[in-house]
Amino acid sequence: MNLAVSLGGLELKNPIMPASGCFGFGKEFSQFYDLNTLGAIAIKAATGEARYGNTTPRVAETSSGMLNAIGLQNPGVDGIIEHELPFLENYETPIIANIAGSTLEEYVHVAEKMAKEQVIKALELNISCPNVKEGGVQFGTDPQLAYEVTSAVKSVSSKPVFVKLSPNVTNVIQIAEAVENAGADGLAMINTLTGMRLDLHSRQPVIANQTGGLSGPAIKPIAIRMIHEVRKQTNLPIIGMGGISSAEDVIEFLLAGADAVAVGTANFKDPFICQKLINELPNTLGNYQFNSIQEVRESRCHNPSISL
Amino acid sequence: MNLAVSLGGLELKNPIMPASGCFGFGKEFSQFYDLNTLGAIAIKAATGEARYGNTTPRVAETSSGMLNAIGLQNPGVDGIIEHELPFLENYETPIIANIAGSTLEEYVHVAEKMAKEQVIKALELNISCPNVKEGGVQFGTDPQLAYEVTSAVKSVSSKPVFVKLSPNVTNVIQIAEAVENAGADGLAMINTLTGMRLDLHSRQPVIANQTGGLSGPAIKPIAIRMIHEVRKQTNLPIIGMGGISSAEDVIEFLLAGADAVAVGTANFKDPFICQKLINELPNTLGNYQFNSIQEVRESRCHNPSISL
Amino acid sequence: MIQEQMTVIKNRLIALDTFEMVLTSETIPQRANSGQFIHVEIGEGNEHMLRRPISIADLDEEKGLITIIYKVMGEGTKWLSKREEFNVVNVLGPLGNGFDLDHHVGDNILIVGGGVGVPPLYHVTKRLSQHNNVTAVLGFQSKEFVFYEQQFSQYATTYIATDDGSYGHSGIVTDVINQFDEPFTTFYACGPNGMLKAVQNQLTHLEGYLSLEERMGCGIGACFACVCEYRSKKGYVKICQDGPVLKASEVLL
Amino acid sequence: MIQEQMTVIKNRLIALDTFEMVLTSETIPQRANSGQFIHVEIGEGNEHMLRRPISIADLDEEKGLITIIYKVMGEGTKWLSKREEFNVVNVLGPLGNGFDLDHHVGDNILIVGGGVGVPPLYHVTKRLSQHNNVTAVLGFQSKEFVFYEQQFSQYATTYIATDDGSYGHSGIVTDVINQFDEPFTTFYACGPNGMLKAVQNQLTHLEGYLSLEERMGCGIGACFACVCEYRSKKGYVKICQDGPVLKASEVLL
Ligand SMILES: Cc1cc2nc3c(=O)[nH]c(=O)nc-3n(C[C@H](O)[C@H](O)[C@H](O)COP(=O)(O)OP(=O)(O)OC[C@H]3O[C@@H](n4cnc5c(N)ncnc54)[C@H](O)[C@@H]3O)c2cc1C
Ligand SMILES: Cc1cc2nc3c(=O)[nH]c(=O)nc-3n(C[C@H](O)[C@H](O)[C@H](O)COP(=O)(O)OP(=O)(O)OC[C@H]3O[C@@H](n4cnc5c(N)ncnc54)[C@H](O)[C@@H]3O)c2cc1C
Ligand SMILES: Cc1cc2nc3c(=O)[nH]c(=O)nc-3n(C[C@H](O)[C@H](O)[C@H](O)COP(=O)(O)O)c2cc1C
Ligand SMILES: Cc1cc2nc3c(=O)[nH]c(=O)nc-3n(C[C@H](O)[C@H](O)[C@H](O)COP(=O)(O)O)c2cc1C
Ligand code: FES
Ligand code: FES
Repeated sequence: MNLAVSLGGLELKNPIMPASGCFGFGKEFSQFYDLNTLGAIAIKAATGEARYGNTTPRVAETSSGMLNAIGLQNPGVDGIIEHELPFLENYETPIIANIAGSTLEEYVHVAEKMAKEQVIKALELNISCPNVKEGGVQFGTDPQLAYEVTSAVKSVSSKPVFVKLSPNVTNVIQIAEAVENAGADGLAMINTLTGMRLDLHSRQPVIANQTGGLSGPAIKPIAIRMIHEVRKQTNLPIIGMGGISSAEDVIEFLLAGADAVAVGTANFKDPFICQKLINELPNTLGNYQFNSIQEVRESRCHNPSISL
Repeated sequence: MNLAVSLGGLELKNPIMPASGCFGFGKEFSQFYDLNTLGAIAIKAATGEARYGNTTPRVAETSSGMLNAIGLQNPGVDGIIEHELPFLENYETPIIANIAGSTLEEYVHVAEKMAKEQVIKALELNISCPNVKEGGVQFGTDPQLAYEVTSAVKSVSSKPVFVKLSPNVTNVIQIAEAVENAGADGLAMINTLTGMRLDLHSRQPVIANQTGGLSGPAIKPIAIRMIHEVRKQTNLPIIGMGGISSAEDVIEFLLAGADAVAVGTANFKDPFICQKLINELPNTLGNYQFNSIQEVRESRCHNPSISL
Repeated sequence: MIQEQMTVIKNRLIALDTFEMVLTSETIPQRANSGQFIHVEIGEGNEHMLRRPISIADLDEEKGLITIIYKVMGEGTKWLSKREEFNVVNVLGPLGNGFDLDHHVGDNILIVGGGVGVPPLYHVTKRLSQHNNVTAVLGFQSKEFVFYEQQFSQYATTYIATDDGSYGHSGIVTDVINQFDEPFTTFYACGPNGMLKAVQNQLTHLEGYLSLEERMGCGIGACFACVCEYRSKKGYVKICQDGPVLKASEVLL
Repeated sequence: MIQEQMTVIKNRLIALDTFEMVLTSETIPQRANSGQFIHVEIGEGNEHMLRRPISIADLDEEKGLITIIYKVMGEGTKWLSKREEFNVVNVLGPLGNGFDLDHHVGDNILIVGGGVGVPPLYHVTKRLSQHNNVTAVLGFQSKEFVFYEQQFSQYATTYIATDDGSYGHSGIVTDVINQFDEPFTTFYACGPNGMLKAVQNQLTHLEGYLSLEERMGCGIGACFACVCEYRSKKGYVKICQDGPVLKASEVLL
């Protein structure tokens, strides 16, 4: 079965990619399988300067999920370009650069540099990281700021720009509309929900940063709902994510309105998961009487062009 | 160990109660254990007239949680007063009436009638039901409307009014502040998060209402985070809920800032859960070196009177 | 109704994807009525917050055993299918009302079952056959799914129908019923909604009973998840508490 | 590193809350180095999304076995403690770097372990003892928690300390170390951070190694969950990949 999907300007041989922050810059997972099998790779967030992230502990387990507050640790855009991208040039899989920042200027600076790299095929604008005070989350919860950062980044990027939306909002459609108006080429949704766990022995938050981002199967119903909501309003390509761990989940996201999907937390439970999903997808589609990815898209009950 | 807690004007012999909507009007669970053992009982939402609720299916399972879209089915405030409250008069456990409506007038009407009933010891204003178009959710996401409905209900109720907050908002503190300013005697948090599941065979939402409210352990980290956030800003009593299924969870909620807790979804897995938690709480407190509920409250790292 | 840790005595495949499980129970065999169901906890830990409703297919009061028959549909029934002898399963039951069978003596009774709607009818058939003449019509998708034909044959004149004609009569249960000209006193039916609707329409002249299915939360009448429309009581019939057995003439499917 | 379904051969209580588990492994015994760890999947289904890191305590290359020793702390280790013979556990490993031991010949080596930090040091001690003189100081909370004293004694002069004095020396490991006047060449330590800090401060004159613990996500270096501060590389040392064994002089605890 042909699994290829087209996300606006971005062509993927299949709709499955690892989610940003859960796959580093690919090197570690290349020990497990050939990265060329992946539809794309969303690499760890890049900021203007190197960041050292939050104090540890940075992760905690929750029921069917986890909290993380890594705090955007990364070697900075120049460090990534110099030390991490060369390895990825060995692969033909499109690389999506995740862009973070504290200020509009930082976003623009990082985006501009990344967009110039040949190996980078699209940008994912992370306006939704809940784990650092200066992490851009304000850009993801205010439609006006979301508009501004998106259009500023668009103006410096020749590559498609996907804006990654925060689920920690009253009205996700509003933000989606704002970034679409600003020229976004696509959406990525959802980032993590802000959560917390307390340790009863220490009586303190388990995560040093106090709060962390909730991800994993626990949040899947929220992701499906938000993608479904946004798909009613827009024809923009959507990279769906939030709790995917099976080929059935992939189809559920496609049916909800996603055009491709990203897998985050599940990589920690099973480092082979992305490859496994790619292998299982054709048969699983068949089990539900789908003959192609396109058929899944067409059986959405609510494509905007059809019903709304 | 003395487990009694005081929630403003409401005295409970222990901090554990079943959550509204998960315990009907108590009768069914009275077959399992003596309802007098409970700290309180939050009964199913009441509306002005009888409501027949949504089409079925109304529930779906999700990882460590569930979706529900009952749609506020209930016999109406008069029906409840006539047919359901008399049974509850056999018990000394304080009954909390959950009040819902589509309009401000309906809230006021239901609250006024309920507050007059002797067996009702407090009201819980449900401004956060995500499952009916006219379910009052707009009152829970807009601070101004939340203010208005709370002060209107306060003006007709001689009983303490707890306002039940929606987690489907960008800024829960804002809503908490609004209802506090409107005179709320306490808060209940959190209600369910709006979610969705799609059935791959039918290609339709599993729940007839399309979306449903996500509850259960999956959402616990979000509940803990929101209670922790709100506790930093207010001294109002908080009834905490969202995924509680163990005595450790109860203590985690108390530590986050709750003064009592409600248990919802877990009643479906184990109908004895509330009684079990009440029995286990003293030993579990002891395991973590707490000698009383008060000690848990005092070891919060962020009581507003102390740190903020 | 009670919560009990039941020990698995047997769990065997009896047809494609279909298992028969025998469980020890201290109280249910004595208390349960044909047509009632149990609510089964799934898995360890908190991944599965909802129990699964499964009908009681048979009871053995003497040995303290109950039998359930279930088809593997999703995660819950898959988990059940992996239980082995001596594993323990947490069960709530017996739940719901049952079939009221005691007043039948010398009657001509029609039993109509479809797929996983067949199990609750087994005990009904067994009991009714003591003092009545019972005819059972059981429908399945295809030959591989057929189960309990022999067991039913001990107590009732039994007809099997398969949708694809791979076994027994070709077609659906109503096709078989059409061919009868016996005058039945009543009927008891359980199966997919489509089948129940067809039976309801076909047998309007009889006062009969349907056993319904719906997704459940509590299983005991407290959460309003499992309602069904009922002619005489708008929107207020709960399948878990007022059902699963309801009067055919009252149910709006 | 590889993902393997390992069969439980043994899982027995060896001290209060402490279990020794032996697992079959086709590849790890040949590849692993002392000090490396495995990352163990917990439970069925999706309730537990994070694996649990557990050190390799011993290897048997011939029989294809590895031994781990773990203390029941929370849900994951509780689940592990309930595995029985022939159950299967999904393991990722061997992970992290190990202790570089090969250059030691005729050295005087100090091993310092605390609680569940003791296990990885067992294989280290066994290997070092072949060509060196090894002294092991093992600290536990109290008598009931002591394990592997005999096993260590086969390979090293072994001292046990308990915090409450209920067994061996009363006090903490550094109290015992204070009493030595042998000139050690190096030391290898693993245990709670408090202990490691004390050892680090006490033995500044020696070039030694610490094995660290931190909450982990991926366990392979991809998620930046498990970093530790390192004098020469600010913020960039990952315990799962660059550690868990790190130079004592470099680590900022
Ligand atoms: C009163 C009653 C008696 C039943 N008796 C039997 C029986 O004897 N044998 C048998 O094989 N099946 C029976 N069923 C159907 C059985 O409950 C479902 O097949 C089962 O719950 C599916 O669970 P799952 O986890 O395998 O599937 P999933 O689809 O993974 O289940 C997901 C959720 O949906 C619910 N669900 C899915 N299908 C149904 C359904 N048809 N009815 C109710 N809930 C459903 C599940 O309980 C669970 O909460 C009965 C249902 C009811 C209501
Ligand atoms: C490299 C390394 C080697 C280890 N070797 C051993 C060993 O040989 N024997 C042993 O008993 N323990 C060892 N530990 C500690 C062990 O990983 C934890 O005790 C275990 O993860 C607790 O899991 P739990 O589910 O029982 O506890 P919970 O507290 O329920 O765990 C919740 C989460 O926190 C994590 N966590 C809790 N405590 C720790 C900890 N101390 N270190 C890392 N993660 C933690 C868990 O992995 C899990 O993700 C090691 C840790 C590391 C990092
Ligand atoms: C450990 C960890 C680190 C993450 N880092 C990033 C990041 O750097 N940038 C980003 O946009 N999202 C980041 N995310 C969010 C994921 O990309 C994804 O949106 C989210 O985890 C939901 O998907 P999942 O449930 O499959 O994990 C991170 C998630 C985790 C668990
Ligand atoms: C089936 C069901 C019905 C509910 N009905 C109501 C309701 O009528 N009024 C209300 O305020 N909350 C209602 N809730 C929300 C719960 O009271 C509670 O806030 C929520 O489920 C979170 O707690 P939990 O995770 O313990 O279930 C309902 C929840 C469920 C699962
Ligand atoms: S399942 Fe709760 S009322 Fe029927
Ligand atoms: S656990 Fe992911 S980098 Fe160490």
